[in-house]
Amino acid sequence: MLPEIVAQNTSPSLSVPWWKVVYNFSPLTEWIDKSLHNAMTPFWTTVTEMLIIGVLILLFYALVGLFLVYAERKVCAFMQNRLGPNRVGPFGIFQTIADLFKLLFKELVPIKNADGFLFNLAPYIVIIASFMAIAAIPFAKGLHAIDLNIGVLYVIAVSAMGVIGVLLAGWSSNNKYSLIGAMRSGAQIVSYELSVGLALITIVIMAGSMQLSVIVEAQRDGWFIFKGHIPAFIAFIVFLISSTAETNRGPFDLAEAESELTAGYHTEYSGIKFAFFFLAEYINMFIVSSIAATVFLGGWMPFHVSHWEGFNHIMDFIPPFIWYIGKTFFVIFMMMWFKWTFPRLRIDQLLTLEWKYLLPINLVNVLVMAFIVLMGWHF
Amino acid sequence: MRSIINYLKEIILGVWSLLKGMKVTGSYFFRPGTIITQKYPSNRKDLVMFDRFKGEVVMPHNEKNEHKCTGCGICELNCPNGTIEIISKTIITEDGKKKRAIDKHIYRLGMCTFCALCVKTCPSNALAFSQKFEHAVFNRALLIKTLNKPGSQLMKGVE
Amino acid sequence: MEEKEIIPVPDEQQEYVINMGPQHPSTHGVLRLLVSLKGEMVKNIQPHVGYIHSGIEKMCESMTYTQIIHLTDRMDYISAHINNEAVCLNVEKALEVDIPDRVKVIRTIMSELTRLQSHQLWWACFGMDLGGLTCFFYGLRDREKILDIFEETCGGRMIVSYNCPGGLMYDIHPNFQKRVKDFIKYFRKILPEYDQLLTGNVIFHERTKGIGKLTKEDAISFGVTGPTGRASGFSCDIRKHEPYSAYDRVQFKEILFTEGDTFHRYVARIEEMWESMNIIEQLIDNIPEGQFAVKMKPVIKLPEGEYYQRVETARGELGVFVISDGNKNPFRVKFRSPNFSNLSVLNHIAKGFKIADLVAIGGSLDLIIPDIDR
Amino acid sequence: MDKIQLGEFIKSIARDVEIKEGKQYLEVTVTPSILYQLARQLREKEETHFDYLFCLTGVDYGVDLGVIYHLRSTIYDHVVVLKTRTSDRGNPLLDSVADIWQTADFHEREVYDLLGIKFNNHPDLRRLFLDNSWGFPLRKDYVDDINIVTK
Repeated sequence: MLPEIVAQNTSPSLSVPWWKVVYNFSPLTEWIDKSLHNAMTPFWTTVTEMLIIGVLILLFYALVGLFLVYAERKVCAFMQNRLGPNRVGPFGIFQTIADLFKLLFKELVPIKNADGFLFNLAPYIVIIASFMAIAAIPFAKGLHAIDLNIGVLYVIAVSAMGVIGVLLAGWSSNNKYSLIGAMRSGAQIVSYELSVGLALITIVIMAGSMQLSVIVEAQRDGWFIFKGHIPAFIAFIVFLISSTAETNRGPFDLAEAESELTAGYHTEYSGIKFAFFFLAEYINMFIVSSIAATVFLGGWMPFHVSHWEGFNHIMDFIPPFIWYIGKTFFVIFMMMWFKWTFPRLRIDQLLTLEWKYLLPINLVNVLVMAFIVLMGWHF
Repeated sequence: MRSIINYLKEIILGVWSLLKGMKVTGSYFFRPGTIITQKYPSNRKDLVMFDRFKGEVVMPHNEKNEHKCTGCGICELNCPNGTIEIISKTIITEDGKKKRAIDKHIYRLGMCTFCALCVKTCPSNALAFSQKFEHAVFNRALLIKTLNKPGSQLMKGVE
Repeated sequence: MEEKEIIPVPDEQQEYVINMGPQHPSTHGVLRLLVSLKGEMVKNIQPHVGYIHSGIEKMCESMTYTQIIHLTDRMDYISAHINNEAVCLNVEKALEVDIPDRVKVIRTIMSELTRLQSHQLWWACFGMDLGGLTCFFYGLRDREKILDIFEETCGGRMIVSYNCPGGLMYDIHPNFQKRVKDFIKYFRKILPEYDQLLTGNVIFHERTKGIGKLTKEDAISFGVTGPTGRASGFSCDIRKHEPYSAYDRVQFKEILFTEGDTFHRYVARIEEMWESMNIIEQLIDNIPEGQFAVKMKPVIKLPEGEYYQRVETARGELGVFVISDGNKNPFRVKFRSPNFSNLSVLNHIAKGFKIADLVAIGGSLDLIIPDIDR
Repeated sequence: MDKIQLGEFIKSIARDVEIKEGKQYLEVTVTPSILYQLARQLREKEETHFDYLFCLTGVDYGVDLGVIYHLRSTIYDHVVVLKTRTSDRGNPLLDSVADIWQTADFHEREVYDLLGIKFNNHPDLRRLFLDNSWGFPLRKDYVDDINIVTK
């Protein structure tokens, strides 16, 4: 069943308007793939494709990271009656680039009695975990690095790997604050991974597939958050909360809790190693937001209201990539809003929230969703 | 049953209280008019300090380069932390009398706590506060200032 | 310090000791807490103070009374005006000077404004201690308005130096009344927003309710005063018990709670802000005409004896104890600072709670470190 | 109780006390040996109930070293000042009242730190502000050529 859907959607029919053809990236990627195959052996084709994708993702990664840091600073500044960065470039847009250069040139302070190998390894693990997750995200039709048939599972699994880096960083720094931060982070991710998974499973039940492209296609006639009645909405809220926790962002930023542990697990890091942690935090935020956008808000699918043909046409005209980015940034904005409004939770309350509230709600929610799907009550 | 209702009530009230908080921050986010940041170095021109602002101690001179300081040393006595040092000299007035007068009124800005005791206790109102507030210099020695201008004299009629 | 030999310690005695401070974001200055942990649980706290011990009491012994006033600014720098007032009141009491009504009323208004701005700063920092960074900016935004009032009248923002024995340094600025009234009008609108952002928040409730309980008996025994003591039910408002300046002619409530936990220490301060605004509103339109200072002798000599003056600063009871031997310098000055006693209770109430609670409790005690060290 | 009643009450429970009506408060001078007993009685007796030690001051009188205790009752709102002094400058030793009023713990440490008065039975008598090699700065004979600058 699955390959049929994919095949059906990748072949553009003539009745589709031109922009829909243009907005479909699969002919382009297929053409690149074909011409590479003509030029060299399959092995070298794969290598070249990997390189191209790697470089593109790296660029995208850096750009998104820089932009998100800037966006966060501006958003929090406006919420706090401030202007935020406003010196470097117009409206301070080059502020993060200046910060990047500052971090690049900063001294990497060696730590006495630290476990040197693990200390240096930790930032890479954190950044690789987020780097791997980005590969599976569909940015637009036909525009993703790899369309795994277990995409959802893959993203959950890979993004949870980051905690190993956090634990290593805390343990190897030879700093007591770092260790407490790392331990907190471990407990936190282990718990909240559960909620993230269950919230996504609610939608997987509805979509009938774990493949992200299929999930997006299934939302052509309505986003899952609208299609799935209340359970989908609850799942969305739960996902929002638990993914905020999973990315170690406020109000769940216990691992780095500034007022308690100074900087938590990355207290001892400086320069580019610190920048890796910093960047990974924002990219993780981007990844969980794009998962939320893909699974709940229809990914790159435009917003449609049934029977409003004119409105739907206008919506179709907006490129899918813009839709995707817009939805992602909406979720990111929500997460920033949380962070800059709420006080931080305590570690036991954090676990209480997960095990006493989110998990039971989630389990009931999954059941309800399964029932709804079974009875065919969804739209 | 009751416990389930309480459980749900707890959740709904909790979420409601969180939404109230988000309303506050959100309302400020969408009202950029409430921003209070001042772009300091670029707004220097229209940055006016209050007229009583205690920037630094100065000795006002008139256009004839005259001040009112008689060199009595009361400010030096009153200063809690030895900011002011007065070096006096003896001059001979027109009618041939020997008289104590100020040679140097040394003011160490780096030590001053701006308590205004010197200004308040000066019997001839020779000292005042200026509104200047940018005192940063690259050399600590520059913070030691001589308040009376070179060649200045005591104003006529001030004893 | 010589290095110690490492001796193996049995498991149950092992402690995970962390140094909170002297440079730590939530100790509000250079306070060092030696915290023994078991997991996240706080087992014991040893406060180490003295990092900014400036010997104010020793310095006072070689200074005149007029000069001492300007040292007290540096103790509790957030409620500097009230400290100044304490010394002035003590000197005036010793000399039996009759102070004009105008001075009394202005001093009271200024004290209450100081209390307001101190509580605003505390609210800002307390929010930040709990992780809500936005509170910090809202608190400081509103505090700036009071500091502007101070700057216009006194010339200083935090360290106002507005008192002198016998009255005030200068008269109030012509704009003073209007500005204060504008501020009260503005702040009455803003203060409910504080409640929406923090007081009602469910996370905040979870973080503060039942945390760091201090009973009334312990509060009295530890000498914990101010809003911290009153949240435990210790009626210790000097403004009520020994009214000074113009506090005997205004109507206000003494905020008393019995729970004594972090949440009620918080609420006590929020309520005090409302009360301060009430006091200011009662006085601001009725500032009597008259002199702003009594003419004093240039060199003030207190008659031989001991003088004690208590005032209510934003953090509790400040006592100024002067022993005079009849000279122009005091023989001995002791400042009974509120934070010193409030700090001593920290170990007692924070034991058994988590690190995050320690930060919350420390924030709710509202410690100002120079006041502890003096 | 007012000052006179208080004075008479104190006379009735302790001998060797010198009672003076100060300008503000009732001042009671006692010898170090009976200080602890008197303090305990003042705290525990229902009639006085001095449960709040609001100030503890160490004083160097030039020859003697002394400590002044300001006590207040939160129920009756009366105040008494206890004074004691010792002439032993080398090893001044007084009884600690830290088990009567817990606030005395820190205050006595401060007095020990700045004046060098030691307190018997104090739970944790360490220096508070200064390090161990420092002298006792609030003593009148304290000299410090580096840190004290005089004009």
